[in-house]
Amino acid sequence: MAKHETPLLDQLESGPWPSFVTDLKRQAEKKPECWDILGQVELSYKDRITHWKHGGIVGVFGYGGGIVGRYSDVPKQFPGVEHFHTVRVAQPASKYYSTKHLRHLMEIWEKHGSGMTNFHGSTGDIILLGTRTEHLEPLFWDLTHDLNQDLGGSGSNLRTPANCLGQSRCEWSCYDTEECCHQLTIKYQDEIHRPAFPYKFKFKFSGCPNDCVAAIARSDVAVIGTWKDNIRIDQAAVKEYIAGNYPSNGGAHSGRDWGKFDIQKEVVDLCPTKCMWMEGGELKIDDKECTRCMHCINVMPRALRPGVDTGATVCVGAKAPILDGAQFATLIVPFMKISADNEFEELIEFIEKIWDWWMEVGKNRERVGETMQRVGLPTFLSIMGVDPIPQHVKEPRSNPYVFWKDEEVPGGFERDVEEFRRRHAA
Amino acid sequence: MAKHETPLLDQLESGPWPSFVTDLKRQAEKKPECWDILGQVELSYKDRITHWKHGGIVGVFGYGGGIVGRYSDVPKQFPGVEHFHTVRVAQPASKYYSTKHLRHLMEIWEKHGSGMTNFHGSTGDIILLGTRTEHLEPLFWDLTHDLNQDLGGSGSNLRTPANCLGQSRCEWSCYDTEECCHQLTIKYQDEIHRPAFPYKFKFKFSGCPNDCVAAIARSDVAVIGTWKDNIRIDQAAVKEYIAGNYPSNGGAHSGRDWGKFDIQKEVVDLCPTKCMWMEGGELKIDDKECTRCMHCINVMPRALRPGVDTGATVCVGAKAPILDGAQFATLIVPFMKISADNEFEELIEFIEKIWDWWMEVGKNRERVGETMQRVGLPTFLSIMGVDPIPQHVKEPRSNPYVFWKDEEVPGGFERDVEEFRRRHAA
Amino acid sequence: MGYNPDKPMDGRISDLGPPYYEQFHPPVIKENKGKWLWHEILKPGILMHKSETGAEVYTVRCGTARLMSIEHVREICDIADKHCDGFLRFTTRNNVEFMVDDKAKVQPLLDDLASRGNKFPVGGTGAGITNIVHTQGWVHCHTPATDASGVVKAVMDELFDYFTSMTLPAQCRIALACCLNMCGAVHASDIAILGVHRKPPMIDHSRITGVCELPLAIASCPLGAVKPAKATVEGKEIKTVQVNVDRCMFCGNCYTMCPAMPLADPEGDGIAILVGGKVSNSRSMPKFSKLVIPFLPNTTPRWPETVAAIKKILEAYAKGAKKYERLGEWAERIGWEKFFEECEIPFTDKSIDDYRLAYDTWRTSTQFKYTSHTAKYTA
Amino acid sequence: MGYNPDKPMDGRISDLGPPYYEQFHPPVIKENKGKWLWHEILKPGILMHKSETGAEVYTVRCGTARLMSIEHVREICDIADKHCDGFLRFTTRNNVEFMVDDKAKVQPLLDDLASRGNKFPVGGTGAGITNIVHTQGWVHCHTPATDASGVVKAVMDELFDYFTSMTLPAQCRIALACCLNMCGAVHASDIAILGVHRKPPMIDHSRITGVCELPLAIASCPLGAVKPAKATVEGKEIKTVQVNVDRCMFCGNCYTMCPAMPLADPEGDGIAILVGGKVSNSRSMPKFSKLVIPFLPNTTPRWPETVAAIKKILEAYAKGAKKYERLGEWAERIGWEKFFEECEIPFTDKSIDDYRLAYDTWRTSTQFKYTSHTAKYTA
Ligand code: SRM
Ligand code: SRM
Ligand code: SRM
Ligand code: SRM
Ligand code: SF4
Ligand code: SF4
Ligand code: SF4
Ligand code: SF4
Ligand code: SF4
Ligand code: SF4
Ligand code: SF4
Ligand code: SF4
Repeated sequence: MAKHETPLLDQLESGPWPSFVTDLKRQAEKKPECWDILGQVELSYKDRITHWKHGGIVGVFGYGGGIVGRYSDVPKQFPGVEHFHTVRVAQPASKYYSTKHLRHLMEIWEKHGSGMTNFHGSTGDIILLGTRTEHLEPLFWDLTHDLNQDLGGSGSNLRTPANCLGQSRCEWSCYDTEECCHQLTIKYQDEIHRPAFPYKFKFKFSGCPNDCVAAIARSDVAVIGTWKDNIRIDQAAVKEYIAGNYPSNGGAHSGRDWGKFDIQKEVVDLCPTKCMWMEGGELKIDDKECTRCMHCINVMPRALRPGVDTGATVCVGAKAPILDGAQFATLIVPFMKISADNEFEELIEFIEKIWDWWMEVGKNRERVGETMQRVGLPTFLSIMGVDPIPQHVKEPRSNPYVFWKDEEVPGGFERDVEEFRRRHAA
Repeated sequence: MAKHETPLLDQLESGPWPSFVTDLKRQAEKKPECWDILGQVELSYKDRITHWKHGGIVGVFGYGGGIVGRYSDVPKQFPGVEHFHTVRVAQPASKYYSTKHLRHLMEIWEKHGSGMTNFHGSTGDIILLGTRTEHLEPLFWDLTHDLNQDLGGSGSNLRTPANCLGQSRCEWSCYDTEECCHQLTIKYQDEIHRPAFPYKFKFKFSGCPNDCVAAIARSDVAVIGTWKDNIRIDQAAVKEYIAGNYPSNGGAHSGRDWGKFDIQKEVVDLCPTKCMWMEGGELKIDDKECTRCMHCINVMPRALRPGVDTGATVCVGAKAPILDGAQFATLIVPFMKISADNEFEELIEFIEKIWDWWMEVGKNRERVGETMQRVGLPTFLSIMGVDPIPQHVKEPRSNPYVFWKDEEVPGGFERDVEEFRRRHAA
Repeated sequence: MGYNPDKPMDGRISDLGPPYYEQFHPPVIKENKGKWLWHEILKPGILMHKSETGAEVYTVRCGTARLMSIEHVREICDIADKHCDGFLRFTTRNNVEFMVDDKAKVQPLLDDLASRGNKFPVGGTGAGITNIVHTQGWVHCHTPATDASGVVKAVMDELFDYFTSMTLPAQCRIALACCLNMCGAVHASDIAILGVHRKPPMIDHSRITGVCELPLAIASCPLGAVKPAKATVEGKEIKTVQVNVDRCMFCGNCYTMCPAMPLADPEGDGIAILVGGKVSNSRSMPKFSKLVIPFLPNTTPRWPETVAAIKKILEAYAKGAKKYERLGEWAERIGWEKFFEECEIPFTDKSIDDYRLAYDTWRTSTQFKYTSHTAKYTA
Repeated sequence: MGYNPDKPMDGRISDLGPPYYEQFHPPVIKENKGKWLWHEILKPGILMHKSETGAEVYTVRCGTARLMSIEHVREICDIADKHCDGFLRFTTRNNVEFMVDDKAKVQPLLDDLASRGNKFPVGGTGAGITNIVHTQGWVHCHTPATDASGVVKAVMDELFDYFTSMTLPAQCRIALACCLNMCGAVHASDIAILGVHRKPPMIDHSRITGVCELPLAIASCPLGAVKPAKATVEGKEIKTVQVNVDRCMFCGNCYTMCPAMPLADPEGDGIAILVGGKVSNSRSMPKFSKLVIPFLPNTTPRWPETVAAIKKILEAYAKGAKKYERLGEWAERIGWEKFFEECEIPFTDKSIDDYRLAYDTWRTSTQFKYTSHTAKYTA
């Protein structure tokens, strides 16, 4: 029976979408603290304001991240959520699970927590939602000993990396996103668990420019698959598309009658670089003009495939708007081999070069994208030892305010004004 | 005979383009000070540096503008250019002249100056290039008394307005640019001649969005003709274009074989809004989607014409890059009637509203476009009493940093933290 | 055994990282990794991937509330045990995916899912709406300006048919963040629901000394609106801060740095709607979402204003856009003035940028379309 | 009569403004104003405008050096008197236009012009090069980093055939400004020639006290590189300024405000090339010119490096662009990386913006073309 009346939340039980309220109530049967979750959230619905206190520094010994402390600001009314810390548990790459593993995790959480979770947090962690301080160490013990699993990141750390499912189930993945994500996560356990950075730092790995893990929008280093050779074309399949035998866009538009497939309008004309054309019933691509946007491949997955000489474009500096406004990650390395064979050596070297610099010059709470803005892209490139190329920008600068360096200008900056005056009366 | 050797400049006498060196030498026959111009410029070519001193405040009595003072920094070598002030003479609208008038002006200048001119200065004035301080008043006397002509602007003044030739010789002009330019110039003589502004201020008037006086790039108030009804189509003429009987773009491309005119490729497909199509041999335009870019009209001047319900779009705030980077003028009034019938009343009211505000808040040497940037476009609009419309921007803001005002938020900004704490334990 | 509080360091294990993913691959995935040839969405929520080995994997995607109980996770496991050899996965947008290696196994799985009420809606693929990426809201966070789970539930109930169908011009990604920190890709979503504060922080002078480092609080404000000040607390003069409310844009960064500066307020807080963002590089480059509705109130429990606004935008988009055109691509093609007109959203000065890169968004051209907004000029 | 220096205010006239334009209209212009129907460019430099009255005006456009003598102006008047009823006009780009009201009068006019050597080249219309808008340079200004008239002469000599023909994909507008003040539309030109300084100002301590207001000099620097300082001049300590040279971007604004801070230098000064700007609203909105060559030396008297660079850009454009495509539209269509490749311009970090709105120019996408610049990544 309900411990608190929740007339407002109850209204969220109807409707076709899964109801977290119904779910909470169900869990409350076994985990009475869920009544207090319901009760406090109901109060928030009534007051239209949060009832959680600001922050709270808790954690497990030796780690600077992985737990987000949280306390109720109405603990007397809802003692079950007086402490309500979340635990960020490192998710396996691509977020596949065996039921055995999941059930085990749920068992541990049943023992130590509120009974509620998030699958998953926005960064990618498994979020175990709400526990008391005294449960943290035992929970951590069980997690590591019984489940072989660890906490994820929080604080001014490397955050838990994430990836699109890549080659595991996608035909377009230009490198092994899950292997890369896993290996780098393992390599950087120390950076994930012990704050040493000016602020948070995130990696995300997408297998192709569709970017299904939104790397370019959300990660300080975004590794996005691409290729350097030509799009593979199966002309027979092209004909099937034209004939209407294969559904456009893998069937993604099948819910509406968009008329007969028109390769000219739907593929050729929508190519952003206009580097495709039809010739004698065959689809032609001038690959050196292609920017590998994926559109044509998306529309005709059975006819077109990325090239075979694959790697990734590496972009740096994405972040949410606090403080200077949101940033997408900026293209820094146009093409990089991403391979387990050399243990992702190039990428690792690249990342560590960023860190070495940013840990030195980054201000407190300054994301690397902001540091880049502060010093300017040319300076960042030179620090990274990356030659400036036009691919780094959408367009060249339109203001004339170039910083020349003393050594670049014949004769240097030092001049003698008196000598000048002898030739130019004042 | 040459007073100075000019081996470097002499090399600019050959070649098909008119040579200012040859011209200077010719003038030097009658005006020996031209030898000193040649001599000093030759020295600059040798030294690769200017030989003019910084500034020099000279002028005619009662005016704060119109003369730019200039002195040589090597006066002993080139006494003829020791003083070398320029005189900015207000040009007639559209820059038509009678030879009678021009000859008269030349006579005056022969009497008082170096013999060299610019037709015209970048702002639009006639520039009389180089005279001595003692000549300024006599020259001004002759100009006003004999020629009925005045000086233009310089300094922190309204600068000499300028216009495209408009209805005088162009079929596209949506208002009478020369009349408007002239009337406003006359009205604001005081603002042109006596500095009262934080910095310079410029008007330019173009008859249509082709903007042949580059108003949007160079003027604090750019008045650019447009229309609000439909493009006039002469379908018979459209057919002539298709048949190849009329040259595309008024013959502007006739120097090269671009192949047969293709209305689809050259007009319909290049329309930025894609609001045109061919139907039964006729050209159709969905005018409410048209942004009046002029392209189709430019390409088929005998078939298409601007509408008949005409006026202007008024944009504010263009400037060169010093200091914050260049600015184009920003659309503020989408459509304004520009008519001599009501003495350009609406425009005048608009301009004076800007001035009233800018003269109060503009910082020293701050162009109005910079003031707009400093206070923000929303504030500028509210000061101007202009309702914000989506036409003011290319796109809505992408950051979430909205400034709300106290009175916009129920309950206002004032709150009681103690009352808050009673509901939210700290 | 287990944790022994008396000897906390004994037998301690750390820095294990996540378990190796491969052990969680269903057999058909493990065997065909890197060999996939093409895919097809058979029905909304049902994907088929074909391997060069001839193998096929059928994926059934189900919506979740993301906020889920142990019981619910166990139910997911039950389903996976019954139909999928004990494997499953979650997507990057918090849907759960059940995979089977044979077409024949799909229908029984679907039947099972359908039998469980509204818990496992099948959909979220192709040209439709998928799950709303969202954050904590009033369920867990200290800085929200709105709730997360409740708003998502209300919106998804209304848009449910778009989840279970593929009738939109393109995929349309909705995201919610409960404050300007934007935990998620709200800044790059087709439709973004953003919790916003509208009142400047209060200063809790009686607590500030204990809980804040004043220099950090002062430095935290991007607009320099937080200034050093003095106040009298219980008769004693203390060092504290004050806020120049005219310069405050309610970003909440000061509160993040200093608990004694709370912003949240029932009347002040609510939701802004941003639209037109995208992440993929398909056709056009990634785009930021743009603010089109500056404020809608927190009308609990179902946020009817927010739901209606989103529905309206979505329907205008569905009607106006061309096949493959993302919402932002549509708005740019027709022009933002037309976007506001088509969606019947009143335009306000709040949509005009006045932050750091504002100038680049001003319209420096005579190119525009006449709309209702210009009616008074053309009357 | 005339000016009497003893009684300067006697009979003084002021604020007359310019003479009324109408008196200068040739008859055919006056009669047909507002009645023009269409135009045609009959040959390069020769325009015909047709009026609804049936009247026609034939305009012959001639290049000028802009910097012209009284003698030259009188020669222009002679021509106009002979052929054009004593009227003429100048264009917004410093060409002179002779108008006649009958086709039969065109050829005699052309013959006359041709007889005068290189003084009156006919052209500057349509899809070609017209006169280079430019500024004073070493002929009159105190802040130039290059000359104006000489560079223009050298460039126009080389591009002359483009002035007298209409073979380009679209009009291509070249402008020159001799310093960053950019007196002209250099910031919005297809090709812009810009004088640039590259050495920080010297401080003339011995003169600064007399000629500068120090606070204004300090405030003038957009980057705060000018700081108060002290110096010893003839044994006396004076207040002066110093420049943090690492923060100086050579804009020259301090020199504009303070004559004791000269920048110009024979080695430091030279020319930057910017391209891709446009003013018209035709097809695309107005665009700023973009810096593609940061520096070319002042090789007097004919600036061969500058001339060659412009020629190369122009030829690549002429070859690559489509009919009607302005230079900037072409560069955007093919991508700036291709622009640099096609024009064989080495790319340097100087083309990467690091000023106030820089972020908006960074490439935040995976979309790019492989070019020679990426060769080392794909080797
Ligand atoms: C739990 C989670 C939201 C969720 O419901 O999923 C979350 C929750 C918080 N985020 Fe976040 N962020 C979460 C993913 C993100 C993401 C998305 C991502 O990582 O891909 C972003 C945007 C990307 C980025 O990093 O820019 C994000 C951008 C922020 C920011 C703004 C950072 C910025 O540079 O602009 C803050 C503010 C801060 O750091 O002080 C923040 C701060 C916070 C804090 C710690 C609140 C605070 O003021 O310190 C939140 C704790 C909430 C709580 O009570 O548990 N969170 N946060 C996500 C982490 C779960 C996980 O580990 O999987
Ligand atoms: C003569 C002229 C160039 C020419 O050769 O044609 C000219 C010459 C000077 N300009 Fe200019 N400007 C001239 C048109 C322009 C234009 C073009 C226009 O008006 O359409 C611009 C760009 C548009 C604009 O106003 O932004 C222009 C933008 C500047 C600037 C930068 C202003 C800014 O806000 O960024 C300065 C610097 C200043 O004011 O201190 C400047 C300053 C100067 C000064 C006064 C030099 C100075 O540092 O004080 C030059 C005097 C040169 C001399 O020795 O005679 N001049 N100046 C033009 C005026 C002639 C005329 O009246 O017709
Ligand atoms: C399962 C998942 C990856 C994962 O590791 O979990 C995934 C899987 C696929 N994505 Fe994705 N995408 C997934 C999140 C994303 C995201 C990230 C996001 O939304 O946060 C994006 C970027 C969104 C954006 O641009 O704002 C994304 C942008 C795409 C696109 C680009 C579409 C476009 O035109 O812009 C494609 C191509 C397409 O659909 O034609 C694509 C295509 C695909 C394909 C067809 C790839 C394949 O061949 O298997 C997969 C099935 C598509 C479908 O469901 O319709 N996927 N996809 C993610 C499912 C999320 C969900 O539950 O709904
Ligand atoms: C005479 C003049 C106006 C004046 O008051 O003096 C003028 C006259 C004409 N312009 Fe212009 N334009 C004149 C400067 C301009 C400028 C200003 C500038 O260059 O500084 C521009 C803006 C340049 C820019 O966009 O950067 C300009 C952009 C145009 C355009 C737009 C072309 C485009 O596609 O972007 C057209 C339409 C066309 O050519 O198709 C046009 C068209 C015309 C027409 C055809 C208008 C007409 O029907 O009579 C005139 C003859 C064009 C020709 O010469 O090919 N005019 N025209 C100016 C001649 C300058 C010169 O001597 O060369
Ligand atoms: S990002 Fe590319 S490779 Fe990864 S899942 Fe999406 S479409 Fe497949
Ligand atoms: S991937 Fe994109 S750019 Fe390349 S051919 Fe296909 S549609 Fe064109
Ligand atoms: S701006 Fe328009 S009206 Fe004026 S001359 Fe140019 S084309 Fe004609
Ligand atoms: S004026 Fe421009 S936008 Fe309008 S129909 Fe013509 S080409 Fe299209
Ligand atoms: S968006 Fe803001 S309120 Fe929501 S979880 Fe993130 S930090 Fe908390
Ligand atoms: S909310 Fe943001 S803008 Fe307002 S005072 Fe705090 S930090 Fe400054
Ligand atoms: S551009 Fe600079 S140097 Fe040239 S005239 Fe203008 S102010 Fe003088
Ligand atoms: S040249 Fe410009 S940047 Fe350099 S010190 Fe002077 S004002 Fe500052």
